[in-house]
Amino acid sequence: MPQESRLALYRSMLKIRRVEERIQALYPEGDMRCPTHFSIGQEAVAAGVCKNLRLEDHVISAHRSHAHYIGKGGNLRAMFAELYGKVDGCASGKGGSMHLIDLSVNFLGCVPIVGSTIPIGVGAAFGAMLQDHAAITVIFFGDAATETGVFHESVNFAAVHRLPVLFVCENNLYSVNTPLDVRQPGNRTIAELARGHGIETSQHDGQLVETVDAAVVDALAHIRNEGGPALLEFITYRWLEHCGPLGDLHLGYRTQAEFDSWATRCPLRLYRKVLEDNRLIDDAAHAAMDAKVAEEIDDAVAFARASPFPERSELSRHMFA
Amino acid sequence: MPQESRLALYRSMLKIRRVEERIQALYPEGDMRCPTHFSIGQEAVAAGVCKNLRLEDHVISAHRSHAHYIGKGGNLRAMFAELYGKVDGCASGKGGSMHLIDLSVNFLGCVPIVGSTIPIGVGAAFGAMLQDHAAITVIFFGDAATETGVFHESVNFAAVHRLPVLFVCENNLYSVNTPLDVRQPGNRTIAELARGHGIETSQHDGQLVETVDAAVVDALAHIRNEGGPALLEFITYRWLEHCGPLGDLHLGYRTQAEFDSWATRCPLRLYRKVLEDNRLIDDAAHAAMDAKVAEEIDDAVAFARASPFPERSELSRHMFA
Amino acid sequence: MINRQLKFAEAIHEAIDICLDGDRSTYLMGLGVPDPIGVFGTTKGLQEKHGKKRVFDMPVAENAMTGVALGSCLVGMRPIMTHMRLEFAMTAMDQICNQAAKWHYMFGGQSKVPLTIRMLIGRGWGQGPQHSQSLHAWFAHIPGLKVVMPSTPYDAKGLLIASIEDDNPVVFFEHRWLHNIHGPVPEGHYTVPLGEPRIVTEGGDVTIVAASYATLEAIKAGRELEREGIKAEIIDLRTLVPRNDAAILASVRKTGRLVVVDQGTLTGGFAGEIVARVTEEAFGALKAAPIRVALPDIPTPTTRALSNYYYPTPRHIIAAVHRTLGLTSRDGGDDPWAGIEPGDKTLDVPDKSFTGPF
Amino acid sequence: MINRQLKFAEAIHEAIDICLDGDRSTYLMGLGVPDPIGVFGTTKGLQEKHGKKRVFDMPVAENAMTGVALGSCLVGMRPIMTHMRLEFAMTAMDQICNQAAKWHYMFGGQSKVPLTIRMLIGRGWGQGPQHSQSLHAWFAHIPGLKVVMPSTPYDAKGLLIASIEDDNPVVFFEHRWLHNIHGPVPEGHYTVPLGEPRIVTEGGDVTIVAASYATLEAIKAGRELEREGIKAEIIDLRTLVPRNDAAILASVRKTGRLVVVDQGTLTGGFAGEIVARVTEEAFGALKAAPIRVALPDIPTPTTRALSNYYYPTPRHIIAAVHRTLGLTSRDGGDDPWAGIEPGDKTLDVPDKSFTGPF
Ligand SMILES: Cc1ncc(C[n+]2csc(CCOP(=O)(O)OP(=O)(O)O)c2C)c(N)n1
Ligand SMILES: Cc1ncc(C[n+]2csc(CCOP(=O)(O)OP(=O)(O)O)c2C)c(N)n1
Ligand SMILES: [Mg+2]
Ligand SMILES: [Mg+2]
Repeated sequence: MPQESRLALYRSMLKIRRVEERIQALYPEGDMRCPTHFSIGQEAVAAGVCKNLRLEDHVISAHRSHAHYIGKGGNLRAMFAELYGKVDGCASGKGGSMHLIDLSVNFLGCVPIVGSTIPIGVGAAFGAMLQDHAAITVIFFGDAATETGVFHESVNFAAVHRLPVLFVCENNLYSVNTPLDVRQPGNRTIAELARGHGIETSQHDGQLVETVDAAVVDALAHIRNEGGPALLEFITYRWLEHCGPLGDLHLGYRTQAEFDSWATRCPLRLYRKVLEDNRLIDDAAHAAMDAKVAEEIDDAVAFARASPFPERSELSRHMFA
Repeated sequence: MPQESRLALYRSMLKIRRVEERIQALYPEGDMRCPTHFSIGQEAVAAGVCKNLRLEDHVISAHRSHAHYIGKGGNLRAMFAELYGKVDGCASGKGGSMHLIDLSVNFLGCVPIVGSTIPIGVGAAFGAMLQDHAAITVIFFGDAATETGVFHESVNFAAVHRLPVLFVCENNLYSVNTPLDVRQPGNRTIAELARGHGIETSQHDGQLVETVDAAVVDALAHIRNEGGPALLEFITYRWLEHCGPLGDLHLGYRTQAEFDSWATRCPLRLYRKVLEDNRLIDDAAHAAMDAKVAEEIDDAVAFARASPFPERSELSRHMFA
Repeated sequence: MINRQLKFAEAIHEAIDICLDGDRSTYLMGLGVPDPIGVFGTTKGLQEKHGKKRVFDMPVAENAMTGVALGSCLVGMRPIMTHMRLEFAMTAMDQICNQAAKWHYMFGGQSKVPLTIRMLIGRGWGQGPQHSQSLHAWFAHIPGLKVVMPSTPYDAKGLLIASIEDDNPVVFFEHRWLHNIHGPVPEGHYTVPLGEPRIVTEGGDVTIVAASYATLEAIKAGRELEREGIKAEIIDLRTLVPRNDAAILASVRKTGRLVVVDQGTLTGGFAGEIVARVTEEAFGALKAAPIRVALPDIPTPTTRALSNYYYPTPRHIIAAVHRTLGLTSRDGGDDPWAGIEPGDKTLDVPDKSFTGPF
Repeated sequence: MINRQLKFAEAIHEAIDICLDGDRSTYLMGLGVPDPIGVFGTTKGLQEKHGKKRVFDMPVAENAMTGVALGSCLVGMRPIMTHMRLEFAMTAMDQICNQAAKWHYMFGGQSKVPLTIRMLIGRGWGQGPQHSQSLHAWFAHIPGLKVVMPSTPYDAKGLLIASIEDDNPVVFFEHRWLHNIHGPVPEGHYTVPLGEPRIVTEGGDVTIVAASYATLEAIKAGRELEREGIKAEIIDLRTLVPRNDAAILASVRKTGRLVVVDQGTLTGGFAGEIVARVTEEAFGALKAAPIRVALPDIPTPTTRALSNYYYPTPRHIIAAVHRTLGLTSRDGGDDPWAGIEPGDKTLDVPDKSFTGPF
């Protein structure tokens, strides 16, 4: 991989991480008054997938969507303004963290009903195909979404019509505080489950961003060459509580040992090591990169804070097109 | 297989066929005023499955359910009375052909919303398991039901809890007048689709009743010994229109040639030949068997016709338990 | 005066055909849409004419397919979905009511969802508990959806074109017993604006509000009432949302009496909404208690012996009018069911040509 | 006088615990039911006490799991399902409304479905369009379902036990802003019968009907009105279906004035049903137009700057009462929103202890 691509991959992860850390820091002030789901620990998937997308490709996500929005190049100011409920938010404040959107980069939206954006993403691909567009649609969702019927209905339709859809499942082993084994049988992977539909699927380590990248390159090639959808399952791990900025080990639904084993496999740390070993980055370069990211975030937060609240008349606006 | 079992298998198919032929003959009189879905051509599945069930095992079905009701031993008088909308109907006239029920033989019911009885059947198995009953639940459905999300949600739950459920898919190649290929991808079978869930599945010829029987014996053994569900896909073919007593070749959605090739594979004819070749039945014995079935049907029809309509006060009865 | 007579089903067909002709982004999908029967004739031949990419069948997966339709809107398409029975779409309430209805609003107006969902309401032989519910009240209760319920071929065509051309999700109701009625229908493109009720007959004695098939029953009742010398002003809502209530309020201010006829069940039904609205807005004009004529709070029974006593008839509307005019005591009067036999074979058919079951 | 004070959430917990103790066929399932948070405390520790076979989590598959619950009823079980938000159950409308609601009736009374479905209604920080809808009107419109909406810890426990012990499907609403309120709750088993409203305060000037959280807002308004010398009779519906309207009708016959407060959106909401019913039955007693106080027909906005102007407050109820008493002109009077800042941080919390977001 070219040096610049490798650095870009890392930068993408770093930006996602730093944005979420900033939200984490600011959230307790009580001004971002919406449910907020963090991807800290899972950055490699968003970065590795989005690196391979063109502007015209569509992305759609679910409740845990910050990383995908940022990865696809969503506007940071508009994101922070949305979290603060301001009129300059990407959804004019009407959506909050669970309804991010940036149509200028073809980030189509996200919603918190588990599974619900999967058919909508398939529909975007279908609509593009009806109009002979070559856009690919990437649909991000969690392990629990594969338990919903609508996931299967959607994969089936995509398979019948051989739609250019990349289904990306971030399997972080939990749905809220519930582990996988009380929700899905242990004798098959999610990749195997989806393969039943006759589509191309595979399972990968979601902590290694170059592994993610390679899997995505293969999958996109398959979609472009063979036509028809593919599904990638990435095994990863969420560090913070299901919803909110805090840790949750005290709850006891997962062990310290389990957490630690994943924390050592932090996707940023693992990849920084690779870059360092290849002399692509050193502490100074890293600090410079970090500073630039921080600057962008500072600007976005300042913008968001300065942005006014929507006026009362906005309540009834946007009811009908 | 013992001689008596083979004759019983044939008798079961014959009874299903003759009952449906009688409905076919009577329906045009305009007194059975409810949508009616016939299984003529598909009798081997119901007969082959039900032969292996005990009284305590549960069966649940969907819109095309006559064969399953009869196969499980449902009361014929109550069935005809239900079709005539009479008070002695198995659902007091409130259900019609699409809502047959006979709890005395653990035929739990059927409904016409495609896929909807699948989780209900799984729930019956789950409820039995919670009460440490050894009953097995058989769920009959068509190929189109495997397109519904609720099918997958149900199979997943049955797999997680290793429930004693036999899913039986009668794949008759059509959903109403729509062929399989615009609904499901051609590169996988329904058995393979379900196998994605990590359960035992297989596909079989649904016209050969002893093939059905053998597959069911194996599947039930698996369910009893290993615990956990299994799915059987039987390829079969519907002779009549989707709903109603007539043929529908004039519509043109299927060809005469296709129809003919299946008509020659009539499950009754094929099996009668086997029995004749093995000298288990001859024309006289067949006629005697037929006469007995006809007698039972005559009785049921007479009973149903004589049964009164429910009174007006019945309208508000059964609203709440 | 329009001389061209079409069936309601033909008017629907023509509306879809015109929209497919007029806008390349429009497409039609639904179970059985391209099959030889063509959703009771309403979609027949459209695949042959417009091609398989624009008119097609789908898997039995109403929830996902609604999402697919919605997703295609986000990239510029204008889908029409068809459900042969409303109940099939009850698996799709998340996509219809949480997603499609709210998408425009919850993203601050950036995307639009010009999705039209046709819902057929079953009646006929033994449609029973799961093939006959008219849940228009549900959809009218979800902000973001428009709800359209025509009763004539003219309105069916004009409102369906308006619905398809509307940039918002529209739920479009077709009662099965309307498909075969005839009426004047102009050729070519025209629209009937969403939101304006239609005054079917003018009258000063009582206001009867109805929609969809219930309008036909109201008209039958109105004819009978006329013979008795009672002049009913019959108003066909045509759309539940949006809805300009000016005509209804003006009528009630004139008549002082209101009967609302609804093809859905009573409790929580849309008749209650109309009664509440009129009472709030025109209380001073009311001379007597408004009355709702609706289905009882009971699932639809299959046997005609019970469905014959389930669906209100014009006689029930007449009895309600009599009551509101004080011609009978509030609970007294003739039993509208009197003389009906359980085995009666005239009440479970829309007309003599009907051979059942759907 | 009961001295024992419990939170509403604790009352729910106790009701479930007692039912699990009392009947081996009862079980509890739902997403997060056995997790350490335990559905806002309402299910905490129940798995440890009653075992994994009777209290358990499930896949994210609300439709099938409702079917599973229903199927288990057919072999003698008595399930309780819990949905952390009503919207999650909108994927299960087929199983709830087509299957569970109708199963007893459509099979001629042979099977029963003693299924209780708890639905939590979200409010709080940015619950937004898909975590806040109170669609009680939907369920009340489906014959065969009972619909229960308590507002006090006492009723929560007594009605939940009654719901679980009822042999029919019951949809049980819990507004999130009720979970932390305190009130007297007796120990042990007791039931509050389904169908009987509760007169919260007696008064002769105006009847205020509410249910669930709206009752609390009505009570706040009532206190304020009392200071003004206006005596409101506040009636808490407690159950929408079944519902004995005698108390409401008697009250309106006394006061002649009706305000209905609803935590759902206006059009097609249950407030309209109450207004329609009262108008039909007690028209002669009404001295002024009834008024509905409900949410506007708009999806819930996420930012508090808009949700602050979305949820009606006691001031709105007071304004409605003033209007119905002729103290202000019908459309005039004070703007109940006056003085509220978009950034206000008191309106999006139930009390000071609330730290958001759920
Ligand atoms: C249909 C539905 N049911 C339940 C919920 C509540 N819920 C919100 S997020 C979530 C967990 C989803 O888990 P997963 O898909 O694995 O994504 P993750 O949160 O792990 O990223 C659940 C159950 C919901 N939003 N929608
Ligand atoms: C959810 C739903 N969508 C559509 C229908 C209409 N419908 C009734 S039967 C049927 C075909 C079902 O096909 P299949 O499951 O293969 O069974 P078959 O009729 O072939 O036995 C359809 C689509 C329905 N009943 N329910
Ligand atoms: Mg997860
Ligand atoms: Mg089939």
